[in-house]
Amino acid sequence: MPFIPHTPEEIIEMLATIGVSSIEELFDEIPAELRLKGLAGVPEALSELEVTQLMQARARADQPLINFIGAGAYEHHIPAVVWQLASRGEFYSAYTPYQAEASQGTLQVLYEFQSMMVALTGLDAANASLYDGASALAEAVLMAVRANRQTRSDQILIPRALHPAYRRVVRTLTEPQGIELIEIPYDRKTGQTQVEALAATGIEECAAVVINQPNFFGVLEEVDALTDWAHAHQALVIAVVNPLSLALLKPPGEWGNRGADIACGEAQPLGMPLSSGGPYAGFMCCKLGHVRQLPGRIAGRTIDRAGRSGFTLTLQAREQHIRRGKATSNICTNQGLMVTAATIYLALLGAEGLARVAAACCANTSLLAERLSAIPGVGPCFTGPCFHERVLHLPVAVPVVLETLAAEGILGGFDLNPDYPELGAAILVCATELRTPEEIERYAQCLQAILASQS
Amino acid sequence: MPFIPHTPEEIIEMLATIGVSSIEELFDEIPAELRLKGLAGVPEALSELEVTQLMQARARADQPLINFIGAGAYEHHIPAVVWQLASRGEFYSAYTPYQAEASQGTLQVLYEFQSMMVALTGLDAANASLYDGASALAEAVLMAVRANRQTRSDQILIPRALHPAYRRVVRTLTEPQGIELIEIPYDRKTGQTQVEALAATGIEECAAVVINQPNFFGVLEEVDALTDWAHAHQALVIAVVNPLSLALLKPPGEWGNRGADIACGEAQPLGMPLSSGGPYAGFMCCKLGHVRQLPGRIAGRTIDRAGRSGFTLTLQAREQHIRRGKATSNICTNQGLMVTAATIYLALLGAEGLARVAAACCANTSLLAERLSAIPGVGPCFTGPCFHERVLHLPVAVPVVLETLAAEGILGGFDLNPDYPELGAAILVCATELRTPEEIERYAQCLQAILASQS
Amino acid sequence: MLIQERSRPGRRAPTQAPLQTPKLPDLPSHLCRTQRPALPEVSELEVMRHYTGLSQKNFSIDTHCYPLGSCTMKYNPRVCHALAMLPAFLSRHPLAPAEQGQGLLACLYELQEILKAVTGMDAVSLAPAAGAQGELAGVLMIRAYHRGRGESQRTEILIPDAAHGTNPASAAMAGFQVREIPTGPDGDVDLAALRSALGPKTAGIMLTNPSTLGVFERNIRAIAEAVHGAGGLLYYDGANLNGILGQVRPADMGFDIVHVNLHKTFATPHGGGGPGAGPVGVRAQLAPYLPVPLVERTADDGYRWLTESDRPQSIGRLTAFGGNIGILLRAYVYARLLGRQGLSRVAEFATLNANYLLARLRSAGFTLAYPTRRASHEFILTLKPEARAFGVSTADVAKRLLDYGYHAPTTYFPLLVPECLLIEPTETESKQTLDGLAEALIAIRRECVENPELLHNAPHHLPVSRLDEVHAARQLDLAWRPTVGEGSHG
Amino acid sequence: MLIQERSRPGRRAPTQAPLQTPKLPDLPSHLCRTQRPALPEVSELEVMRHYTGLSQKNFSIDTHCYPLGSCTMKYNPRVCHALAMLPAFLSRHPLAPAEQGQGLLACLYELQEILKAVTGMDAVSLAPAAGAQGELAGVLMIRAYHRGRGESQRTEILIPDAAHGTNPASAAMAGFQVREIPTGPDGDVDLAALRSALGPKTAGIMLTNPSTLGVFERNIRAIAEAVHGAGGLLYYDGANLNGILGQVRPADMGFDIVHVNLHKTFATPHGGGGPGAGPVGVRAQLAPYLPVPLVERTADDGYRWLTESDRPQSIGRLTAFGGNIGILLRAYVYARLLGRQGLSRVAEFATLNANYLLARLRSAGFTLAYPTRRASHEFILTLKPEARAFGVSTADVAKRLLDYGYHAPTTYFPLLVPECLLIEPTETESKQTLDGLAEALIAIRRECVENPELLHNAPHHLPVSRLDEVHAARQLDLAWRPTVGEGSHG
Ligand SMILES: Cc1ncc(COP(=O)(O)O)c(C=O)c1O
Ligand SMILES: Cc1ncc(COP(=O)(O)O)c(C=O)c1O
Repeated sequence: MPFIPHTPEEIIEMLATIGVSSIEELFDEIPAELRLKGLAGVPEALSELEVTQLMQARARADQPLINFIGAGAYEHHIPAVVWQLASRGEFYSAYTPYQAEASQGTLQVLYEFQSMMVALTGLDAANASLYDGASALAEAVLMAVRANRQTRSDQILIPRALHPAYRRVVRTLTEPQGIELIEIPYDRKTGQTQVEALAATGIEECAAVVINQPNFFGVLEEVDALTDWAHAHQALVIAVVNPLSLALLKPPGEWGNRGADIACGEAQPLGMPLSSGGPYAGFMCCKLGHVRQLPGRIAGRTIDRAGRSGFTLTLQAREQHIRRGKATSNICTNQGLMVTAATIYLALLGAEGLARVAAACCANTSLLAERLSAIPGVGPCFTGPCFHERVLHLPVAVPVVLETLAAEGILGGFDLNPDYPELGAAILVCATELRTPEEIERYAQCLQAILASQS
Repeated sequence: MPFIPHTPEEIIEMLATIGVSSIEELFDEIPAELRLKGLAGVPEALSELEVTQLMQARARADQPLINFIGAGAYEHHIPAVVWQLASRGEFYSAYTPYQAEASQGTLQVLYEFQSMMVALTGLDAANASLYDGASALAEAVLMAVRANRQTRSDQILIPRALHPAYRRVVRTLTEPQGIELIEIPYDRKTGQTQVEALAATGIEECAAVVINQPNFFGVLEEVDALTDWAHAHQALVIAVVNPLSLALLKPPGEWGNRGADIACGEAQPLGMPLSSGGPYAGFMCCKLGHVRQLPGRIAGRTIDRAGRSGFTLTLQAREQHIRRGKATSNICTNQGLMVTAATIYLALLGAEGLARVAAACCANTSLLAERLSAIPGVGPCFTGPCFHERVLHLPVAVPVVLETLAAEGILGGFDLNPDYPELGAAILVCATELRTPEEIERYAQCLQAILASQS
Repeated sequence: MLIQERSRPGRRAPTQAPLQTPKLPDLPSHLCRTQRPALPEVSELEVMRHYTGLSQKNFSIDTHCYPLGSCTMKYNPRVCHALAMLPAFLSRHPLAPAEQGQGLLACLYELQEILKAVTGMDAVSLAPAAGAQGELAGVLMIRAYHRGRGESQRTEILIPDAAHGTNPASAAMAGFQVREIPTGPDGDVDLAALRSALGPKTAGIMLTNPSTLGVFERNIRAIAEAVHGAGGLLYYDGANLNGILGQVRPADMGFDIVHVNLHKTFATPHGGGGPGAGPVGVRAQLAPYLPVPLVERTADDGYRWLTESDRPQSIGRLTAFGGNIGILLRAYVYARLLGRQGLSRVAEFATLNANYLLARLRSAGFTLAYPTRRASHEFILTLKPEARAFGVSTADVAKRLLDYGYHAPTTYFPLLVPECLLIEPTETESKQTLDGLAEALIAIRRECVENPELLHNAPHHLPVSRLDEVHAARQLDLAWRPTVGEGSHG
Repeated sequence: MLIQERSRPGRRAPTQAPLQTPKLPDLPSHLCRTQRPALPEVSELEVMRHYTGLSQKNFSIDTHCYPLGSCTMKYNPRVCHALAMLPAFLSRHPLAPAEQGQGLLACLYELQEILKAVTGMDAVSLAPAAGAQGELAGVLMIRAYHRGRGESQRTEILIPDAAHGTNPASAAMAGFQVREIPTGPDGDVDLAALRSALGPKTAGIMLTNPSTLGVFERNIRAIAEAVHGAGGLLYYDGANLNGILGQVRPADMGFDIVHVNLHKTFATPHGGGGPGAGPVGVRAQLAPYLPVPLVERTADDGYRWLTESDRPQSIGRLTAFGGNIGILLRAYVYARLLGRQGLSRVAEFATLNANYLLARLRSAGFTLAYPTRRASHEFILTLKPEARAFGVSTADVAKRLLDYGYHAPTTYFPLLVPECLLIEPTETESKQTLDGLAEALIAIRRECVENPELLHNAPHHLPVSRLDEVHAARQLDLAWRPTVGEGSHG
């Protein structure tokens, strides 16, 4: 019996202790007419060898392409230490640290992670993760509405230059609570979200303004001006940031005169493999004054009976298992193991290492954009300063180009047209520190050949 | 500085404490004319990312073939648990357990391993590993010469049907001590080493007889008769066995009337990947009376000051660090981590699981041999009973057949001709539990096509 | 010691980042930071030792019996991890074309089918990232369903008082009012109270069955009839599916929607807090509302993602990409390893283990919360008698159990049973381990009498003694901060 | 508890083996076993918990500072493990054709070249499985070389008394007589004694430099001249190469043969006993004798194995296949990560660390074995004064150090220094760790005075207290055996 340790003799002894004659009898409170006779529809068991061969065959079918897509999920080098440590059984197979004394490992990791996110964002407090960057933003929006005591508005200004999937998730998760999302257009020349566009809404006050730095196009926003506009309009500022970029960029806590109020984003770039989209981890930080509105678990430092320092989950009165329907969120299971990986990743890299990775990504993407822009008909869409992604326009329709590139083993970029038809034929490209000059050259040559054959 | 934690300030402090002004000064006892100026010939450092990309590219060049070779190294399924546990840092990065109290994990694993080898071989004691099966046999030969008090002979009878590489290693390692190896031919019909062939040597007495079960051809020897002959001629019996086969076969301790005296072999089938030949692990077991001649480390159970059971290295007076030139062997570092893997493997499989693996290998090899023998010109060379390997004769020269198969992604077998020219065109094949009926069929069809095109 | 406290300015693990300092990108300086973030500066060996040491301070399935009720802490087979971590799966970008993901999509599609089979539902989406997100998706579908039928006045969700906190929290997030339904003395829902709560505002009910009281809700057919009769839908919280896997299906009980916690029933790891996965299954009439993405089999036996444009009625997207794919792969491998019979055996042996442990503890004098009932895969003890007689609390007993080398059961949940322990041994624990756990609890009960102080001050053998949670909440210390001068050498 | 003692008849981890009981092969019954071997019958979870628990009882580099002299317990970078475990490397059969191994062979060839560069030798074979096998290969080459020149009367190998036991043991295995050479008072070889031992029987000398006394043999040029002058060869035991890597090369000192312990200097793991790897390098005149196999670069920039048929003068084969390939890959990755400068830095910081620790301990009152000498990458304390004054032994101090969370240094070796501790911190330990170690030793020295009993009974905080080695050797218990009836249900 796979994974079931009982021997025939033991089963007999156990049934005798219970005082029943069969396991079947233990289900006698289930109405007989509901009892199932076998799980038709589930295949027969495989041995470990068989399932290994099956999965290896399936993995062979999915051999990776040379990846020039970012668009919310970034392929970085993950040091071998990260997952060799995170996969240790004591981390991997523990539950949420409900018994603090028996979970000091996990709890200290969470505290260290929170400290690192505080260091990166320049805010005061962090939670121990949410599902992913998009759902973290949705939670931030709900939090801002709760936390903003200066206005009773349910309106949120949200840039069109924010990841389309993030905007969709925010809609799914905030619409039932009557929150109104007002989309702020971006400047067609710079690719930036401009203060003028905020002002053009004519809104006097609102619950929050979402600022995405860098934005979905890889373009850097003028965060100071946007932040100050928001604060002048009683709005809280929700920063959506790539934590890797914070190795170089101004932390949200320092935006404008008063700093952003909440920062959230996707921690995937910090040691998490792409994995077709998950598991990743959302993070969220805030100013101390808002901490009781922060959703999700929070680890805190405390003392034990002997006065020694130790860690425990804290501020649980915010959470669903205490506050039930009035909790800050329904989240229970979060992305703990991913946080462990991120913590180890950041510990290995340090500020200097992280800055080097960020700089290498910037440099590679610049190289890529330059090289591709040398191809007739290809060129940058926007003039704003960029981090490690670029929007390029193509002279022909995107899908066939990307398909042909894929056939050559190249994942050539994200087609922006379905989400941003106003851009025409445009792709979002990214070259992280993994991409070599040879790969970039290979991409350029393939693209050139494809375009030549198209015209 | 990769892996060196010193900060510039610390280096200065440390030098001051020592009382020197530079690290260079610490090397002032080395004659100046010998000092090297830099390691020309070693390439510049790579980052972890770069070395990862390099090694991945090299691994891509070595994509595995479908493997039908055994010949001393067997591809078995290795449960995921085995290396996820054995790679835990506490096992992986420990030294030989010189401080027993701080090494109870490693020591208990060794004791458990010894117990398992004793259970498999039916002998009384085991060591904690030697380098590999071949060098273990060489050590067994040296041990037998020391241990045999009934004769002063330095002669060893060694079957020609023993792995050619084993015979070479035994020659390398025993010849300097004046040991004479007498090769015993096999029966051309059955593939067995027969008592008559031992008798035909005309030898009255000798130090030891080596019995290989199954032998290199996969054929089962009549171990009882061979053992009794040896004992009748004052010889110790050295069994060379595949530990997997002992799930089904009679343990050396029960061979003949008195049992083999020493058993050794290659533990690779017990959870070690093929890895182009290593690291594997040699094992060795013996009767209790010979234990003081056993080479290598031995873990023993003992008690601590509180009377609790614990483990320690024992019988160290046999070893080089105590006995120096008079030690039973020079071995110091052995194959400890491989032993850890083998122990976990055997714990997972148990007697029943091991028997199933062995039986599946037998069945697959039978299927393979039958299927290939259906091809005109191909057929079994020997009539003796077989375990999980078979010798097949081919109608054409072997090398071109194997090369063509390799081009088709098939590792078709081991060419016996260079070592056994008397067999003509013959290959040794093996199909472990990993080989599927489809793969066997594919091999057969490729072989058929090749032979057809050759004739 | 924190990793931050091991930091020394100028120390690094330099092989981890590009070796050459690349030319700093040409970013506008007013958008750049002026001080380096205060991240640790440590060597790789320090990282290794620090986190290896931390890991050793954890209880976990791989080290301890972990009978945490409602959490199903069973063995997480290592091959599931190994196969989900195959490089091709790890390195696939979420926006890569489906053609370069047919292997993955085949696994996900088959997992959808397996979940349909075990729940009896007609359609499944794997999108939710955990149980609570599955719940939210479920109640959003209830909302969408009623709105689709023009019944937006259905604004109430009924939830028994025994329910997990995520149930009311999820209902609230979906904009519903929550109405709590009391439990009867034998652990079943108070049917009369339920009936009187039903009405035109009823959108549905959220139920766990077996409930978090460790008993099977015997009136489930009557409940289903009553709720359906009132126009409401039944939501099945699958946290306890481990207790009935292959024995009875939510759909057959009358449920319309179900979520499955793969990190419970399908043995994916809990990772010290997550990630999990909470697929949702529904009956046919709700299928259009399922969250995206879903996996569809194409005419040519391939697979593709269905997204917003394919599913216009979908409640939408819950995470940016497809949810916790790596966890789904682990669950898929687990299901294939166990197969049809193995999955049914799960509930049989989980139930055998719970009832055996219950029998041993009952005969040793412990008080059961529902003494007339069969245990499902878990059961509840109440320590009220011990609390009264000896002044010990459930927390004391739980902490003391840690000293004996067992993780504590769930404490103080469900809220309606005073001083309760919710014990779920799971099917992967052996009789020897259960006997050891029973004997530890019996010994602790003896200590209650002989030496209650021992319990008040427990644990005694862990890296820290009892931690002060009140101090933690009052003197908030949520992040380490560099002392002045640190973190600013950049 | 032993895994065997967790066994219950009939319990298994059945997913690990083929599920169908295959038809038992048709083997002659007199060749088959009648009783099943007494292997444990346990579940996968039990295996996981058992070995996870055992692992936690170990000290290791990843958990503790491990300053074991002569063993070079430095950090084993994890990426070396990860890359050596790439599936293509793991699944390659040793007898697969070289064409399907060009990636591997490229690594091995380049490793040969790197080892040539760091030792100064002309040719390298990676075949030996560990240091001792490298030594044996070395002395066998000495033997072959003299025989090749018709000088088979050279039957003596000279070895200083400070040498590791493997040196005389290897010489003996190769059929040589060993002549021990004494050490002078300052730790250098007694030159006069050496000279008088040289003669027509001299085959060669085996030396470690820096020696196992933790000092650099200053007369190495004179020794080389004397030995060469007598017609002998110089063998370099590379166990201490970490102390001079990139600073001075064995070939430049006059050595003819060298082995390198990759599991020391090249940071491959020691695995609780092995596997290691002990490549040998030689000067050109000895190259024909190198053990097989070797890797050669072919004319078309490919690689191939050279075996017996290519190398007729080779001393032969040492293991069945090519040695510990997986370890060689780890060493190769390590060398590439560190590169030219990184490798030189190894010796610099190993030496800095040793001399710093020495300075701290000296100023705290510890007695150095060679107080006039610079430490190499390791150094020796003698506890003779403490032993005399307080009745404590080196073993007592070593065991007590375990209580402080540091692995003990090497004790009672080299044999010529009484009550010695051979301390090798390695370059990967930080100043903070060295300070902690120094303070622990200083505290223990205080305990020698104040409370010697504490030391006699140490360790106090480990899973077991002091183990009785005499009992172990007298009452041999080398294997668990089933009690009657067990292990026979087959
Ligand atoms: C009964 C019950 N419902 C819901 C949940 C929430 O599931 P998750 O933690 O996966 O969000 C849990 C988990 O603890 C539970 O036990
Ligand atoms: C000085 C010295 N020589 C030789 C050896 C033997 O090396 P190995 O253990 O690799 O066989 C050692 C290892 O301990 C050593 O320290």
